[in-house]
Amino acid sequence: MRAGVIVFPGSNCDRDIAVALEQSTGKPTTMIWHQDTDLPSDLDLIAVPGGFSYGDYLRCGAMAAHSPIMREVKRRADQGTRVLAVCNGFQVITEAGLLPGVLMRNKDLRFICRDVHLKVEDSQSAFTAKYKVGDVIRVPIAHAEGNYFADAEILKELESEGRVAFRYCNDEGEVTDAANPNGSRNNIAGIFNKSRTVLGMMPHPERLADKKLGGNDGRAMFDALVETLA
Amino acid sequence: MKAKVHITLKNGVLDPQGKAVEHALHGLGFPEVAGVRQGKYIEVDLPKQKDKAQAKADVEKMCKSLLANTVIENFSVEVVD
Amino acid sequence: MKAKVHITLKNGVLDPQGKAVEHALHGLGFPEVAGVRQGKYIEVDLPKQKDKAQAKADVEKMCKSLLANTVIENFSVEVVD
Amino acid sequence: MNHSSSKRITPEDIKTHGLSEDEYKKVLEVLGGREPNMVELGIFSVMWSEHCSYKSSKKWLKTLPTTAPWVICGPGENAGVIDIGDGLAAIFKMESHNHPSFIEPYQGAATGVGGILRDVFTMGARPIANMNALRFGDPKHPKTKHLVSGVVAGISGYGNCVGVPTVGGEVNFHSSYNGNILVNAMTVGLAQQDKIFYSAAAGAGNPVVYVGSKTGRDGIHGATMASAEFDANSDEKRPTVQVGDPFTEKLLIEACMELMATDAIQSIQDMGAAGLTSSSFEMASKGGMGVELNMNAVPQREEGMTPYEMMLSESQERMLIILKPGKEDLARKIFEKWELDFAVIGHLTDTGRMVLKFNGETVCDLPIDPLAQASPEYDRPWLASTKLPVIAAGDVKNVPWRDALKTLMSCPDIASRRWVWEQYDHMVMTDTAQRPGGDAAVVRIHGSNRALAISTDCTPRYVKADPHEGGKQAVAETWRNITAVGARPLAITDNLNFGNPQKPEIMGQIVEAIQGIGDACIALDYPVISGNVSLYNETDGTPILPTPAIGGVGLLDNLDHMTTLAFKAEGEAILLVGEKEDAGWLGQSLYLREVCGEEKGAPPPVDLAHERKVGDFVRGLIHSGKVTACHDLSDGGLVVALTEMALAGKLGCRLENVAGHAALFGEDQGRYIVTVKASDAIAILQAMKDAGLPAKQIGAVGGSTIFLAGESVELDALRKLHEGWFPTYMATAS
Ligand SMILES: Nc1ncnc2c1ncn2[C@@H]1O[C@H](COP(=O)(O)OP(=O)(O)O)[C@@H](O)[C@H]1O
Ligand SMILES: [Mg+2]
Repeated sequence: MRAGVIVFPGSNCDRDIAVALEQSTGKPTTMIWHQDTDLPSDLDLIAVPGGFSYGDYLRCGAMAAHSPIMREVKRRADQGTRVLAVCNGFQVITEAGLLPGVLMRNKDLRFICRDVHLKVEDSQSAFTAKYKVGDVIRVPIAHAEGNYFADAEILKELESEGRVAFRYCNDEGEVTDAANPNGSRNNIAGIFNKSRTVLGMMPHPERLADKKLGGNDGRAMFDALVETLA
Repeated sequence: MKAKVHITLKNGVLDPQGKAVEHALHGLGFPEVAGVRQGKYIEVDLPKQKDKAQAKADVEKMCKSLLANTVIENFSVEVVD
Repeated sequence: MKAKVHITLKNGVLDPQGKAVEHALHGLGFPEVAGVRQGKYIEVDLPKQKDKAQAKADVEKMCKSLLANTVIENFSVEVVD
Repeated sequence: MNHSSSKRITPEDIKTHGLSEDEYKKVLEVLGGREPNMVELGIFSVMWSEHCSYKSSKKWLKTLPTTAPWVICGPGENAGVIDIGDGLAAIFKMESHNHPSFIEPYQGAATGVGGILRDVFTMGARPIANMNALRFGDPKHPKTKHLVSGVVAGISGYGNCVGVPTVGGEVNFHSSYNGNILVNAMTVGLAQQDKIFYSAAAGAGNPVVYVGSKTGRDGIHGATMASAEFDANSDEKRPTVQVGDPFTEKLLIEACMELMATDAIQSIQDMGAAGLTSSSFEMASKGGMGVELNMNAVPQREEGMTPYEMMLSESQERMLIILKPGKEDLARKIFEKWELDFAVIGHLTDTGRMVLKFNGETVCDLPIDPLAQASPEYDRPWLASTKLPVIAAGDVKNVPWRDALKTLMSCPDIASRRWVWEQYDHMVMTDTAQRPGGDAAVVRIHGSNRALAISTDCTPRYVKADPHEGGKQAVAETWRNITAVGARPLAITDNLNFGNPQKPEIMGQIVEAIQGIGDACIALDYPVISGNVSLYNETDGTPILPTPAIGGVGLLDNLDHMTTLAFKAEGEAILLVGEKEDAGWLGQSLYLREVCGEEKGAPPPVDLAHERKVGDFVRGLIHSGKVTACHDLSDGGLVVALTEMALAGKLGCRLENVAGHAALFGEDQGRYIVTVKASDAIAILQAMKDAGLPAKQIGAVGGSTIFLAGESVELDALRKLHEGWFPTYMATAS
């Protein structure tokens, strides 16, 4: 699998996700500068990393969504290239229209960095193939704007098409208000596009993909991508 | 020419910031506050533009393409000299 | 009664947001933009208040104590029915 | 000559620039009798401020031990550098941003983080960890909540955006900080030993380059403000606050790292307090060079800026670089790629003078070396502190242990700081092996199985009661915290926060605390490699508790040896190591303050030889793989420490062999708790005995309570108390 990581000015999880990808692929990851206008032709996966692109000024992800490389990312995504967008990346691709909805300020307005539990809602995609539906995984969040919002119609569409990938839950897998760290509608932590080739999620799977850092639940996502896309 | 842009959340979109501010105002001794909505106010300087209508059209384009997220936000543009 | 509050950065105070937005607008094909300043626009609902002057005074107090950071920001309050 | 430079200097000008009459006489001497113009006066005022010149503390700072075989660069540069093996160096420093944070907590704290990051990456280090040591006033004081929330948001807003994890720190509350909070920020960076950059300028003719953000009228005279005592009117000084732009800082880090990877830089320095003045002056001064700057070339944010304003501006996110000849284009390309300003604003000369030109005229012409040489240095009178009586345990009320424990676990100085550190991204860079909440933060050295351990500590109430012992204690506590995670403590940075040094009793605190720090550094082989002094922390004559915050850094050669404080398994033996025969020190303890409502007595003494012996043994035991959990004893004493271990491990404990308030809550130094497998306990106790260490088994891990002498407290209740205080406090309207 050949993976590329988009680097915006202000991205700061670009190296982290590259490291996690390399751990699973055993191959170097290509870093792609936001000013570039095309992507390597043989990319199997585009990762849009976390961070504070353009300082997260104006609205998170808004300015990055308009950078030259995003036009190309959209084109590739339309052709079926897998896109994994984490945290700020998720904000960028919703702003770019690759996924519906918006990520608003957390309900208590503060930045939150902590491990959360996620209920796996899908195991059919290239991203989630190594999880089972109903699995409870532990992955960190680190954001101030992760409160997923979409209108009723879109939510209905996401739910009925099974496009919710992960939901915030407690350690027993119960999807409760108390387990919702940011106020997201329907406890949504991550969603797919219609074809399940694009995944946007607020939690950082790359942050717990190494046992030395206290957890490994994120690793299965990278391993799954390698197996599916190899 | 200068454009004054107001960006506000659409009705029906929950405004966590406004809610929090309202709550804080209650705590500060303003119980009469019945609602707070927080939006953005942006001033765009266009010193070379002499045509008011054109300025307005341009800034509206800026709003649609960047300044506002029309999924959740409304905007209004006013151009002044 | 409703108060419309504008909060803007004082002159001379760095506005990193405005600067970044200006830069992005240039990139989006609006090179004529010569400056962007970003502020806040807040609407405060005071349905029970019937006295306009009082409403204004109250909201100004809210600005000083919470809504604005008077170290670096100016505010202006306008009350409408 | 231009307006601001031709104006005659009045006594009022001299005063507003914070210079004393004697100091102004020296100014005239340096200038050979000529009067300075305003630009020059501004430069003198900045260079001779307490902040830049260390005039009150220099004499004593010189006494600190600063060398060891692993020290590559001690105090004097932007940050200190130590050898951590494998060709790598750790570079770190702590710095205060107290006054700005009191005036505008968000921006003050944010720019504090920005400033300390620049001190570290200017030396060629990639920042890998931030820490913050915070002191606020009484929680009940009307300003405290606002300050806590602003400061924490500012640190989070800046640190998170630049993508450096904030991995630890400390928070204290005390009424002495009501009008003078302390915000001390520390950054630790990693560099290749053969790629360290210094600030001494060299090479006449070499270009002087300005990079980063444009210069505005921010914080003009901030450096003099930071050295001036506060009064009730301090709100009026507000416009001097600077606004930080972490996004630009992030770009600046990346651009500087990229430039540093080439061979273009001769020397480099950040523009910190007193921006362009101190950076250009210090670089030239250190290298014995002259410098000529064209002020018209300085990137400016506002119109009509004068040289005076440009020289004194404290606009953030700017650096000054001396390039090697012919490297301008290469450097310019890098900064343009990162969309940052880049301007050649002058060149080095061999005249030894600082010459500034503006609109073709000379607006400043100062001799660099004489100005630096004449920089004031005071031997201020000081009073030795009076020793306080030792409090006998028998004279302290013996409150039932369960009540005392509940009070302590939920008191502002012990309650969990989760509310604070969850607002900090403490995991970005994916090398955080031990997150906040333990004894020391542990950050892996990227791509290796080694790690740095970092801790900041100071117990101001001890320092107030006995500055010498308190100074020792602050150093020893960082050493102990680093040891408790299994690392080898290597060096410290210190941030000395005190009141007005012109008062002999405050000067006495400074002198004795520095002596205490020095004693501990020598005994523990743990030199000071960088630091910062913040004086005049007083409001209307009331000084803060003397607060020499210490930031320690240690090395874990093998990450597999890292220990945490969480209890691991039912049935494991709990050993108390290092407790001396006559233990039970309640003077200045939190038990005395929080449970009995008294702040009195001598603080616990620190026996440095004992400290070292116990710590080295515990570390060895950790490395042998026999320790399952380790925690040092500090605030609140034994039962508080055990409760912290229990809460972290979600496992209780049953205690025996300990009783009485002095044993349970005394704050004797040099002690650790370790847990070991029950089957190892006897052999380990024997080994400790053989090594001459006091040690005993005090119980076993297990259950869901803290159980002692037939009584128990549920962990769930303790957890609520411990976790509840901070969020509840912050959520209630003031
Ligand atoms: N301001 C802060 N920022 C980040 N972490 C903090 C802060 N204050 C305290 N912590 C963390 O909380 C834990 C407990 O702090 P403290 O009680 O000072 O520990 P100790 O007594 O071991 O020195 C430590 O891990 C510390 O790093
Ligand atoms: Mg400790």
